[in-house]
Amino acid sequence: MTLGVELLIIIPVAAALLSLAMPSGKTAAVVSVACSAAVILVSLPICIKALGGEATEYGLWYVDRLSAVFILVIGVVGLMSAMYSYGYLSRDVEEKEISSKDERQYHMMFNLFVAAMLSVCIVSSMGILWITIEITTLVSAFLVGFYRRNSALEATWKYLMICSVGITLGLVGITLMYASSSHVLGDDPGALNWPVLYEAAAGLDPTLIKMAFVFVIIGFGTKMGLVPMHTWLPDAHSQSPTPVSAMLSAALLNCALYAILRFQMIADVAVPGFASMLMIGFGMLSLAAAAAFILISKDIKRMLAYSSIEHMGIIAIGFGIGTPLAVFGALFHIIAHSMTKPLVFFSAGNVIQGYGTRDMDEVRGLRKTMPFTAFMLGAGTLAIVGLPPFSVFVGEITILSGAVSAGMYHVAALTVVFIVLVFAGFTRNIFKMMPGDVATGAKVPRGLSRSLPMALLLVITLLLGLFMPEGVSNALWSIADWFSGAV
Amino acid sequence: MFPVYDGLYLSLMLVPAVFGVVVGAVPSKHAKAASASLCGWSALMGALAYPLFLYGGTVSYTFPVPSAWGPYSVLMDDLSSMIVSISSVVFLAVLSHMMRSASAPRNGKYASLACTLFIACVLAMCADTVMLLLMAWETVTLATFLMSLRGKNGTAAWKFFVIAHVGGLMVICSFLAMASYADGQTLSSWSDLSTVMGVPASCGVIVLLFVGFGTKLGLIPFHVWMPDLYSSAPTHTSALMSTVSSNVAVLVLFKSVFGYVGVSDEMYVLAVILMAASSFTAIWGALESLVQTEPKRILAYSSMENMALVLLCFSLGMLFSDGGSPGLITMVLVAGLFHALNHSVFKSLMMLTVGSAEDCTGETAMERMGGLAKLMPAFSIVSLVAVLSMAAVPPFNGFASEWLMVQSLMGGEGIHMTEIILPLGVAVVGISGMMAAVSYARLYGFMFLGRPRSERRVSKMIGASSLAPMVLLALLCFAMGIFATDIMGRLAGGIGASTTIPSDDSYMAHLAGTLNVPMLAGILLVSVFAVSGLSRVFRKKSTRSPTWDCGTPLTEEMQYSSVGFSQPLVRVFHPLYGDVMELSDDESSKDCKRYSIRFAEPFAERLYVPLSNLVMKGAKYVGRTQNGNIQSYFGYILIVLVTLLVAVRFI
Amino acid sequence: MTCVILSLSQAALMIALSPLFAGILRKTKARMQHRVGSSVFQPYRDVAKLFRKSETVSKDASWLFRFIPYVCFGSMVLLSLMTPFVLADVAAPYGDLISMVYIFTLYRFMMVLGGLEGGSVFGGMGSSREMMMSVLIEPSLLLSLMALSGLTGGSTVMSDIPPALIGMGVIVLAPALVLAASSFFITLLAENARVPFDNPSTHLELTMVHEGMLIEYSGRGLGLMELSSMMRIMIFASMIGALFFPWGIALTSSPADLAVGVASMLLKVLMIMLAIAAIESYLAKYRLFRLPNLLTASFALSLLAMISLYIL
Amino acid sequence: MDVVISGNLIDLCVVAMLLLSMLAMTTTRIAQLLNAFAVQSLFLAFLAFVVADSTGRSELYVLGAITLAVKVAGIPWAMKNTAVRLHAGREVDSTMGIPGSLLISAALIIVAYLVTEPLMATVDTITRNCLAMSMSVILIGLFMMVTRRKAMTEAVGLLMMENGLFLGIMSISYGMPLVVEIGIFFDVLMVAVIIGIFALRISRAFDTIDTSVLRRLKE
Repeated sequence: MTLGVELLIIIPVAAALLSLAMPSGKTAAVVSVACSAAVILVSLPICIKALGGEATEYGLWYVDRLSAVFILVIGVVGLMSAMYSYGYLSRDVEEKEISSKDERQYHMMFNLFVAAMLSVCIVSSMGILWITIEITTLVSAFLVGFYRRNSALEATWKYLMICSVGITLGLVGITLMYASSSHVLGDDPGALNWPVLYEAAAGLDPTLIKMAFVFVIIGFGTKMGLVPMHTWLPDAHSQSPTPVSAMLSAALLNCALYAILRFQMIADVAVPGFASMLMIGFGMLSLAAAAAFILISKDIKRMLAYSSIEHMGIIAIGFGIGTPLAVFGALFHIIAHSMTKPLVFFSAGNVIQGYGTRDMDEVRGLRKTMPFTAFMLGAGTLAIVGLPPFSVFVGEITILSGAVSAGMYHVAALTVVFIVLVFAGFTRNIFKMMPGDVATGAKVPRGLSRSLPMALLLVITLLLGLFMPEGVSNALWSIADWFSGAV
Repeated sequence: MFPVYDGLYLSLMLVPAVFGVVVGAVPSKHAKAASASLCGWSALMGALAYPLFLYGGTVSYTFPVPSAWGPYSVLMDDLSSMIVSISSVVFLAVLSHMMRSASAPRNGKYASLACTLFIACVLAMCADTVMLLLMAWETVTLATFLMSLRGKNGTAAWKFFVIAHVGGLMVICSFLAMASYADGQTLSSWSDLSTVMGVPASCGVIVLLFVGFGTKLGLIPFHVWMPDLYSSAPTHTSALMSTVSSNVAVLVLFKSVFGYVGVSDEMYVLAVILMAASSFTAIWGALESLVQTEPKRILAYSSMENMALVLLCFSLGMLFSDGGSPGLITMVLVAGLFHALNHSVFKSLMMLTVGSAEDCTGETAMERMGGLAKLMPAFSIVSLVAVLSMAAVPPFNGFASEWLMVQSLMGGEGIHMTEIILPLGVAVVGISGMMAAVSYARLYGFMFLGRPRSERRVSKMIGASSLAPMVLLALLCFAMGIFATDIMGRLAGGIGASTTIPSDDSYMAHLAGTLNVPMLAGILLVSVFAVSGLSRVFRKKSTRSPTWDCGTPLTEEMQYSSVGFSQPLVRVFHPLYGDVMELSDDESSKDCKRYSIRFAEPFAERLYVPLSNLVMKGAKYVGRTQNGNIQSYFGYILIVLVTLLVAVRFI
Repeated sequence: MTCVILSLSQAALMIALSPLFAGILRKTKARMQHRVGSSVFQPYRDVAKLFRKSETVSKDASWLFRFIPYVCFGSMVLLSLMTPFVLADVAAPYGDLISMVYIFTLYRFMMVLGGLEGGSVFGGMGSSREMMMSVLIEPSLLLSLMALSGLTGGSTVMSDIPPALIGMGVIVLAPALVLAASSFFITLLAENARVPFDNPSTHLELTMVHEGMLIEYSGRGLGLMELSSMMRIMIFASMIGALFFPWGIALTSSPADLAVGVASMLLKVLMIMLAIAAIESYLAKYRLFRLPNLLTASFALSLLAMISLYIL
Repeated sequence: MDVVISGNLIDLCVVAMLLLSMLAMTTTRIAQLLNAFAVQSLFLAFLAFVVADSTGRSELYVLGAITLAVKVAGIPWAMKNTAVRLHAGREVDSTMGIPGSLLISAALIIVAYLVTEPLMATVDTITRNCLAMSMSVILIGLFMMVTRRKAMTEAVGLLMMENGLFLGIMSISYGMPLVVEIGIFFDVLMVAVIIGIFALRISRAFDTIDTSVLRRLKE
């Protein structure tokens, strides 16, 4: 039965065109919100079916359990960012920073971005997967450079160039993999389709796969923000409009991760242990460097970007460990991070618009100036650094637990050390902004379109941390078992 | 108990507090009162835990909603319910003092956080699944951190937060390690994992547990946050932090080390190391408390000292497991747990005392208080009880537990290789106990006795509503001293139930004949009141006159100063203090210089400052890689690519 | 019942005799210094006189100031009920070495608070010095008692110790016991403010410790404090006599035993007083900051006692 | 075509591409650089035709044709135009001297040979010898991006990397499925266009396309 996977692309693309045709920026924003909501609605039956263990596969499309998780995450993050964009951009329009036409263009690109990211998760061929990932870069480049300030242009330039280099290297990896699969499968046009590759994985040539995976992890790792290929990330995150930063951090990085995971699953069968080693290595490096960067950052959005690097590192470690427990933790951590990071970005966005600066040393008296934002920022900070009862805590300790029970004590110990450093830097920087008198001249942003997504995200991350319905847990476990080859 | 009632009891205890969390967040004038009363109700219910246990046995309940790691369940056994009860009473007292205290934050959020803390503490003490325990324990840290934020004390609170988080992660790791060996997440099914884990792994876990919980209890060198935070946080936060959350740490540490991991006789060396660490902590706490000038800082170091004694007892328990009789092990563990309980009662009383005194005088420095006993006799009596209990003076509770500590140290003779260690242990308990007593005498003497030491007069007297909870705690100090042997017996029973140490009553039976607090108290009281009664009957004239002044009128400042008071001891232990002599210009006169001595915490100056400098230096070094030059960024990619390719080729 | 009566009467005897021994001490000291000295009964007269006199209380002192003498006296009464004096096993249900140490702490603690009452500089100074000494005394006191209890099988009940030591015979005059006893003797001197730790007969501002704390007391309060301190030295002396060298103490309550017990105990206490007098005559008071050396020596002695207990 | 002849032709093309990469490293003028790139692309297109002819995979003709249109003609022409319009200057700014660049390029070629050597055995296409060459072209392209300062030269480096990549695709698998291949190609085109757009924006904003001014975002 076909469930209309195409709709996941058609709806946002249509919405993109529609939002360009809208009379005002605000109506375009409504279109974006409606589009994201529709995407979630459409994806639900597909994802539920996929999570139940039944993959959807026809034409170009392939949706299985793993993709379902990412589709849902992108859907939710997209919806929240669309809502937040409404208030955020109208404030920019009020302050004459951008025009109403810009706002419409923004929403067009926003919807295209959503479409591109969704398409990453639903295509079958690894070659097309590469194309879609490249498209996400191209579309988001316009969003990153949306404010045509010099610094934004600089960030976009770096983003484009570095990611293009990365993605080119990724394609080398795909080529090498294709070489080995066509060796086994002959001249099959489906030789790049993931299910086919996965079936044939055991027969693939180990040397080729090793080399392919090196290229893949460097190539897509650039996009995912693994150190030392992460260099574009803080620039792009800090210069783009806040809702876009949230999207980049909580959805786009996941897309690249998704691609790596697909390859890792193949590589794990073909060359057991090799991909894991690289994942742990890069994960640890990312975690370490992110910890250092967080300790010295002054710009709030750059700090959040480094925090994304940190979490991507933790997730990579989780998948690298590869036991069902660790993979379960990593999957959970993907969700947890994606539900928490936008919350922090949005509250940071309020601070930035309210105080007119991104420099954390210049922000004081947040608790009295913007009580709601301060509360959300505080809660989000506690959540993102991994304190209970928020979900990131559960993800982190599950991954740690995976490391410990796999006997990788050194991995666990190092992870803990860096988590502590991140914790120290992050909380110091954020809580320094809280006390003090009401800041004069701060223009407190208000509005339901800002507070609602923040409140929703807080509730989601809280509930995810506290409770997990058996259905969700079973679905995640089944992915974990499948991923780690335990089935 | 019947399952239905278990659930009912737990919901009667926890649900009001959950509502309290929500209610406190409502922006309303009555939010604080409403939230605090809900929390009070919960604490009242919590206080019933032990009576209910005696009536109906273990309370166990599984929450209807599961976590990511399976169900949340709660098991309130013998030991947990006893500690929950006492902690709840303490909580209740602190809470009711908070309602009227002038210095307590007025908004509802504080009460809301108190509710959170209560829930977290109770759940941590009776968690039966790993996830619940870890979550609750970390939430305790979180709630105390948020409760301690006040004004500009961000740095102190942050230090606490980071150090506690380090500890929290250590605890988490140790539990994860245990979980990887145990089958299942249910804590009550874990026992004697050391047989599965092997000695090195279980030693590692025990070290992690000691250090992890030690960060909260002030184990050296993780104690640096304590003085700053205690002195800058709201009184009630410090009170709850040093009592209730310490109880949680002690209980969970105890259960994990002696129940879940189980101690085996190969851990001799580890036990000695832990003993040394906790002894050093105890002496350090006592030493540093002598030079502090703020009552709350004294209390911080005193908490450190007391908790170190508890840890000392636990490490002795490990030591004794190598050849000691089960009775002896039980006794020393009872001493530790009992001391923790006692500490929570007398320390909360003392914290409230200090808080009330600060409210009344508006001063935070001991140097500027004084003469409160004459103004508020009832207050001074209650506080005297606290001070006497802390100084381990009979017949109050601190005496009973320190007595048991010394007794078990003395009784441990003849065990493998302990000839030198035990006497040193006795010396540690003796010297740190006495030093602590000195510093409490100083605390009480300079706060309550003598003439007021500043021109500022006491602005308001302590109210009955503030005094009432303190009276309750004072009575508890007395009662726990009088009924010490009974409580020890119950604790011994609890220890038998939650560990694998075989229960052995021989020592306890012997004890009942030796430690006879009621008898001591009786004789003491009879003789004191008989003599004072007699002297009332044969009353002589009594006149009031000024203190002998050698002919010069005495002013406020012409009294012995608190710094001078401890100076002889400081001189004796001089090499250990990190005191710095500073020479500065005197503002009042150009030609004069002013000498002052600053007591800097050496661990902060010599360990933490260099460490953080090192970390920041490293971070800046790493930060330089992000130099803004896109060419370098391409370079990183090229280098990584080539390196990995070559590595894959040749390895 | 006889036990209770005997116990009460031996405590009464101790209380009654303590001024006498204080008088003997003073008299001996005077004779050694070639003075005539006052009568051995002078302390009785002093105390009686103080009880009769009216009291002057500082304006700055609180209720605690008047209360402290009673507590100090009460704790000494309690201790004299606990200590074996003539008969070994009267105090069984509560007479415990560790409790004893802590009751001494109570006494000292109260006295120190008394010194701080009234806001007098002398009081503060006395308290401060007293506290320094007590910190240094405490470990050696505990350790010497630990050695004692270790020697007799680990019991800390006081009435268990004399029979155990006597049962072991003379071989028990082992190094451990001698070392522990000498350490204990040093703590006796320190605890009771004797030379070289303190000079009980001076009121020089810069040197006094014990007297400094009492400086604001007068009349009945002072009388009680003086009496308590005489009782304290008596208790210490009888601890040495009954616990470290118990030979002669009555193990049963037969009249013959009791007679021997009384005689031997009085003799032992007398010997100790003479020894103190001798020391006080031949030594000068140490400088305050030389005292730690002496107390460390005492600590070392008690530690040696512990070690020799196991090694020798 | 005869297999031997086609094999020789392929080898010739590949070697020429590598040589052009080296040549690009030595150029000091933008025009020369663009010419080198265009000629390299020309060889790539030719290679595609040869492979298509010898293996009978007709989709490779399409690919070759597109390469010819876009990379040989379109992009170099557009870039030359832009360079003139932007007064970008004729010099190629390099952070490293020519001898150094050449030495490192040579080292990269050796690395490429070393790492691809075990792969030779596993691939059984007639073009498999090209693998090392394509890897070299990729690495040199990346190295060019490391050493060159101007936005345009960086873009050329990227495009040369892609040439190497296409060479690799052909050398080990005769090309991917057509859908993928065409998609990839248009993607690359899009990248070029968008990079061009942003290069324009940058040159307007900063009055230069020297990327060394783009260094303000850093820690």
